Amino acid sequence: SQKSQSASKNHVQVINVAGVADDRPYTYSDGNKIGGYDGELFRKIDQALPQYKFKYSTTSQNSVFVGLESGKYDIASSGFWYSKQRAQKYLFSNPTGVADLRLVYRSDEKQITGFSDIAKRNLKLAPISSDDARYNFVEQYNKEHPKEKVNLQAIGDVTSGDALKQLQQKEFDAVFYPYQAFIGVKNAGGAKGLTVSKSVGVKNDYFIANKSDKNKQLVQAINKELKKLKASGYLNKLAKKWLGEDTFKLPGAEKNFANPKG
Amino acid sequence: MALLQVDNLKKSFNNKTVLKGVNLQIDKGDVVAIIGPSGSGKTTFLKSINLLEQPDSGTLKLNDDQLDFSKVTPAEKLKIRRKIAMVFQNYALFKNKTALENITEGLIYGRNVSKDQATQRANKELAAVGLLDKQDFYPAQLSGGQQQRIGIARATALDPEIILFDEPTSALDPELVGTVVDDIDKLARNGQTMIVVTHLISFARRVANKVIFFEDGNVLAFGSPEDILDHPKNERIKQFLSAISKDH
Amino acid sequence: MALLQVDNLKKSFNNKTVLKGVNLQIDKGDVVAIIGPSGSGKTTFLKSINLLEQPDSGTLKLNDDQLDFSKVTPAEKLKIRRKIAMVFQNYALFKNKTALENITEGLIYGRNVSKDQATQRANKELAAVGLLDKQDFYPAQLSGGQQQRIGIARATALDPEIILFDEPTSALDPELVGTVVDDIDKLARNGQTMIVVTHLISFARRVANKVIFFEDGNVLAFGSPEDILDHPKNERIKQFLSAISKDH
Amino acid sequence: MNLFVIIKSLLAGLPNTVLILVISFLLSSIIGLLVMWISLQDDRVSRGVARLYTGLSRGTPPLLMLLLSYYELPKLLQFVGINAQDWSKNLFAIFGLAVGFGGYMGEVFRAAFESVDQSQFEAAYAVGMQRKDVLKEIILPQVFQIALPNIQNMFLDFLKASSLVYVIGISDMYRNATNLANVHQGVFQLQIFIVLGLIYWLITIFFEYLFKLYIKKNTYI
Amino acid sequence: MDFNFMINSFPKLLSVLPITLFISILGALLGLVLAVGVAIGREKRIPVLSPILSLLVSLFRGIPIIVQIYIVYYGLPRLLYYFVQHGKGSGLVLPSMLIGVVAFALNAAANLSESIRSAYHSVDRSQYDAAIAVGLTPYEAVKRIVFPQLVPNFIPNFSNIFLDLIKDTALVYNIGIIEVMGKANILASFGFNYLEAYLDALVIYLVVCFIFAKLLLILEAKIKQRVFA
Ligand SMILES: Nc1ncnc2c1ncn2[C@@H]1O[C@H](COP(=O)(O)OP(=O)(O)OP(=O)(O)O)[C@@H](O)[C@H]1O
Ligand SMILES: Nc1ncnc2c1ncn2[C@@H]1O[C@H](COP(=O)(O)OP(=O)(O)OP(=O)(O)O)[C@@H](O)[C@H]1O
Ligand SMILES: [Mg+2]
Ligand SMILES: [Mg+2]
Repeated sequence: SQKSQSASKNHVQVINVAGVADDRPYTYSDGNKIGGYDGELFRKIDQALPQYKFKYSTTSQNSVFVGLESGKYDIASSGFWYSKQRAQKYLFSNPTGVADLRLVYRSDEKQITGFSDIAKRNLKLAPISSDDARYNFVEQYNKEHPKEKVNLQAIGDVTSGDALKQLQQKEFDAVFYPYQAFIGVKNAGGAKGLTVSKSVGVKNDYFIANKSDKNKQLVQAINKELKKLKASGYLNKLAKKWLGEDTFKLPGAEKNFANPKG
Repeated sequence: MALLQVDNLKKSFNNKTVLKGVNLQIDKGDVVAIIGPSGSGKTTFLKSINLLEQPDSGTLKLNDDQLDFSKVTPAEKLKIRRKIAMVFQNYALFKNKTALENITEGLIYGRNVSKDQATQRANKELAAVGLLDKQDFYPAQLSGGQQQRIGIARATALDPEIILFDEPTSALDPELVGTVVDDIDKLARNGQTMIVVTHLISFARRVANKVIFFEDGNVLAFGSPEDILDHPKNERIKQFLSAISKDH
Repeated sequence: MALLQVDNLKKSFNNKTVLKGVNLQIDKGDVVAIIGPSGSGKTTFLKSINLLEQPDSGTLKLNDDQLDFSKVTPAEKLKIRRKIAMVFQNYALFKNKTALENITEGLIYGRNVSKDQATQRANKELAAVGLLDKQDFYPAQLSGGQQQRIGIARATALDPEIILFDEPTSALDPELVGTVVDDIDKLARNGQTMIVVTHLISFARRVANKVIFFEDGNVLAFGSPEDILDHPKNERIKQFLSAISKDH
Repeated sequence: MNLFVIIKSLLAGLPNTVLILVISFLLSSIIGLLVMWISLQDDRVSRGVARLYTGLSRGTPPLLMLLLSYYELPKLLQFVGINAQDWSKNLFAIFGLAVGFGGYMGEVFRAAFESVDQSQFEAAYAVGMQRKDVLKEIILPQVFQIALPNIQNMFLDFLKASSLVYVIGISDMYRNATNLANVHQGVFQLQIFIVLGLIYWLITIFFEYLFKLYIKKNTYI
Repeated sequence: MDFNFMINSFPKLLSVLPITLFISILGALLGLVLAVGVAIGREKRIPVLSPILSLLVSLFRGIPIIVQIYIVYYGLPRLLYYFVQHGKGSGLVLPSMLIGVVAFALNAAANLSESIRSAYHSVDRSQYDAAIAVGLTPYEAVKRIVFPQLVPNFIPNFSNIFLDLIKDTALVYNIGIIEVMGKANILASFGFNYLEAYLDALVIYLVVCFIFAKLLLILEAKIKQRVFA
């Protein structure tokens, strides 16, 4: 039946979309929908693609991929980043947004402007979830700066609130987070005595899909739609709404966004 | 014609022969006492008759039913079991059933009697052993003597051709032995056919008309209580009797 | 002077009074048999003397040691226990120790005897009960009669002032009772002071010079075996004796 | 954060937690009885199968049981022509836990079965009962009674494992807790988890109470 | 499915197996020590202490271990931080490993103490009585007679609890300890090969649990033989 579905153009195809259940502001579980930047983007795209009907579910991060691989889900997102390894296994859409990465530190201590500070002053960087773009980012940095390596440790899921709390308690000297995470914690009242560096880098986010012919078409359709949405300024609005700033305005952001592997 | 006839009954447990070819013939109304040392195979013999143990070979005749132990079918087993009842050393009342239910259980599931009739019959039996007021008690709430009398009521309610007793008093407090012995004695006087394994010589003398002495899987002697208990010819029996009566 | 004197011993379990003020006086060399119905408090009484149960009130005098049950210290307990030995109904041999170790255990850890001396002594006792060849067997490898004889050896090895026996034969196969009874009789004739709870009237008659009848937490009668067992004045005792000897 | 808000949003996940807990527990008991029955067969193959299953059940972390059930079971079902893609997540959670713990349950029942006094069988056969009646009327009720304390312990294991169904995206109490913590970027994580722990504890106490009632009613004192 | 990945990852997962074993074994051993204390406290019915212990046991048994791990992970440092807040100086750092082991030890202690108690009750009371009667002190009686007999009774339960502990270590990656499950997550995350990584992990857990189950079974038989001949 799957064949006949994809064969007939006027037949509406159901696409199973998965998001991570607690990865604000990109995705979170919102009843039968996916909330957040990616969730809203998916809905917008779905509206524009009459031949598809998106069905949403949210689950934990690791589980999203087990499901993607098993074919339970067709496409998934939660601010995922690109790597060669991943590209071998999954289909990547074009970039969907730009993340603004920053370093958080205690405001009563010496300013931190970048990873080289951390390396030179031998500061302790909070462990980073290896699922996360940030992990790869730091890894990349270390590769490019073999003489100023940062001590990078992997960890499972840790909320930004807790990471910042541990920062306050001096377990670490710096925490590497997207800007919006810091803003979120600050708004919730959990960032007393902490401050944030300037942007230390930008990174694209992507949708990723199970490798199948059906999904190749899907990704093509989505990519076309993404282009339109970028052009219309919709993505900038989305970034302002969910990430606290128009991340496309950051230095190098547009250039990075144009690179489908950035 | 004999009511029960067992021929050449053999049984071993993992290469150890426990019954070495036992023969027995019982008439209606007989009360047979089996005595003998521990481990001689008395319990195994009783269980074999009731097919609770599967003997290796031998035949059994009960009235007109005949069976070969070596190739007995489940249906045959059930048939024999439903004509024989058994009373156990440790009472073996169903722990999850009340006194009344202990008696009705066999009637309902073993004899296809209706529940009402079973209850009626059970009440009659409970009255006979004087425990009508205990009908809703669970075994754990009853004394050993009471439990064993319900064990007897459970057996008699089935109107069996034969009742087998395996040391029915040996787990009882000495003071409670009397009532149970009285109950069994009453059955004997009513003409119930019974086989009773016991260590109470005086009891055997009182109820039995035949005595069997078991030794090492064999029937060493079979005869009247006088012959076996009062004038034993065999040295082993003499020795056994003196050991067990010396301090009682 | 009495060897052991117990006065006004009281004991209850959760509001149920089990011993209601028991008095007892025993001289050196006495063999006291305690008889009485089940649940009358015989075991509890023995355990109280040995302080395995903590009585609520009363006093105990053993030779020159005196103690008040209501305020006994651990040290006093130990002192009394080390002058009294006990043989249990279910043998209660240490399951994790060999026959020999069962005997040496109390000598080494209860009496501070050296290991060599303890072993020597244990061998003597094992020889006395004829079980020297079983010294390295664990309880699970021994018959009930053998276990109980080791239980007796374990007690006598301690050279106690008094040995307490709680129904030492009632868990035994009838044929095995004799040897254990013989062992106890031998002790009696050697002048060992003993208190023996038993249901075997003939045994009580044979070894005891005093008999106590327990009923419902009280001493109902105390006297010579002839007085209590042969010519009981009390109706309850008559009834008890007839129930327990009727079928033995 | 307002304690009331925490409690309210955690309790929203309670129905899912309790549903999964109770149904998987009951289902697992049935599987356990089946495993007991298989492991008591005379032939080696049956016993081998039972032992293999028990070994798998003992060695698999509940987290993996749930993931395998949710993502791999539908594929297996696809093979036999059943489309399970749209079945409720709860169903897979229940299945995963029930099957995952079935081996344990089987062991609990088998041990209980083996400790039923042999004479209970004999007495039942001796009054002329058939095997199925013996089991139904006499043996299984006693098996249950003997097994109850261990079953009660198993229940705690189920409670523990039921807190992991979040991995397949079920909105149970645990998911709601992490979600709520996430709303505030984890600032109130500790408070939320303490409340979560206490709610779990109350559930335990409640079910322990039910067990006690049941035991009291079904003890043949 | 990417079999290459599975094969390449397997040795990497094995390399962190010692961490899994470290946490579960240390947790079990510390838990055992605590459990003995708890069991004694409860059996002796020490006033005040006994009900408190009973409450704690109930709490640790009634709260899922993942919740406990989080509470200990986030609560313990904050508690300690609170105490030393005024004492300036370097920050107070509690390694995750310590916290993981503490959480596991507490959880194991609660479960093990119940098993010890039931093993204790399964030793016939008359064994203790007999030991007291031959003049042993209560301490000696427990040590020499009761304890050796309760050990074989205790091992099957210990085995179950220990296997649970091994499997539950799969949860500590949540607090940043990289044991088998954590490593599986990390390896998987680079290429999102979660299914493959988890199947690798499953094989490791199955084999480890199988080995320990067997070892403990052998130990039980050995001890039984030593104790009861
Ligand atoms: N199920 C069994 N498996 C192996 N051996 C058994 C089994 N049942 C009985 N035996 C052995 O068979 C022999 C006879 O046992 P049985 O119980 O019939 O003796 P008994 O005469 O009833 O003894 P007692 O007076 O002690 O009850 C004993 O040696 C016993 O160990
Ligand atoms: N640990 C206990 N807790 C509560 N009640 C007890 C305890 N030990 C004994 N009892 C009760 O005390 C009473 C006397 O018991 P005891 O064992 O001393 O009687 P006995 O004369 O030795 O009986 P038997 O002849 O059956 O051994 C009984 O009613 C018994 O139920
Ligand atoms: Mg027998
Ligand atoms: Mg007694």
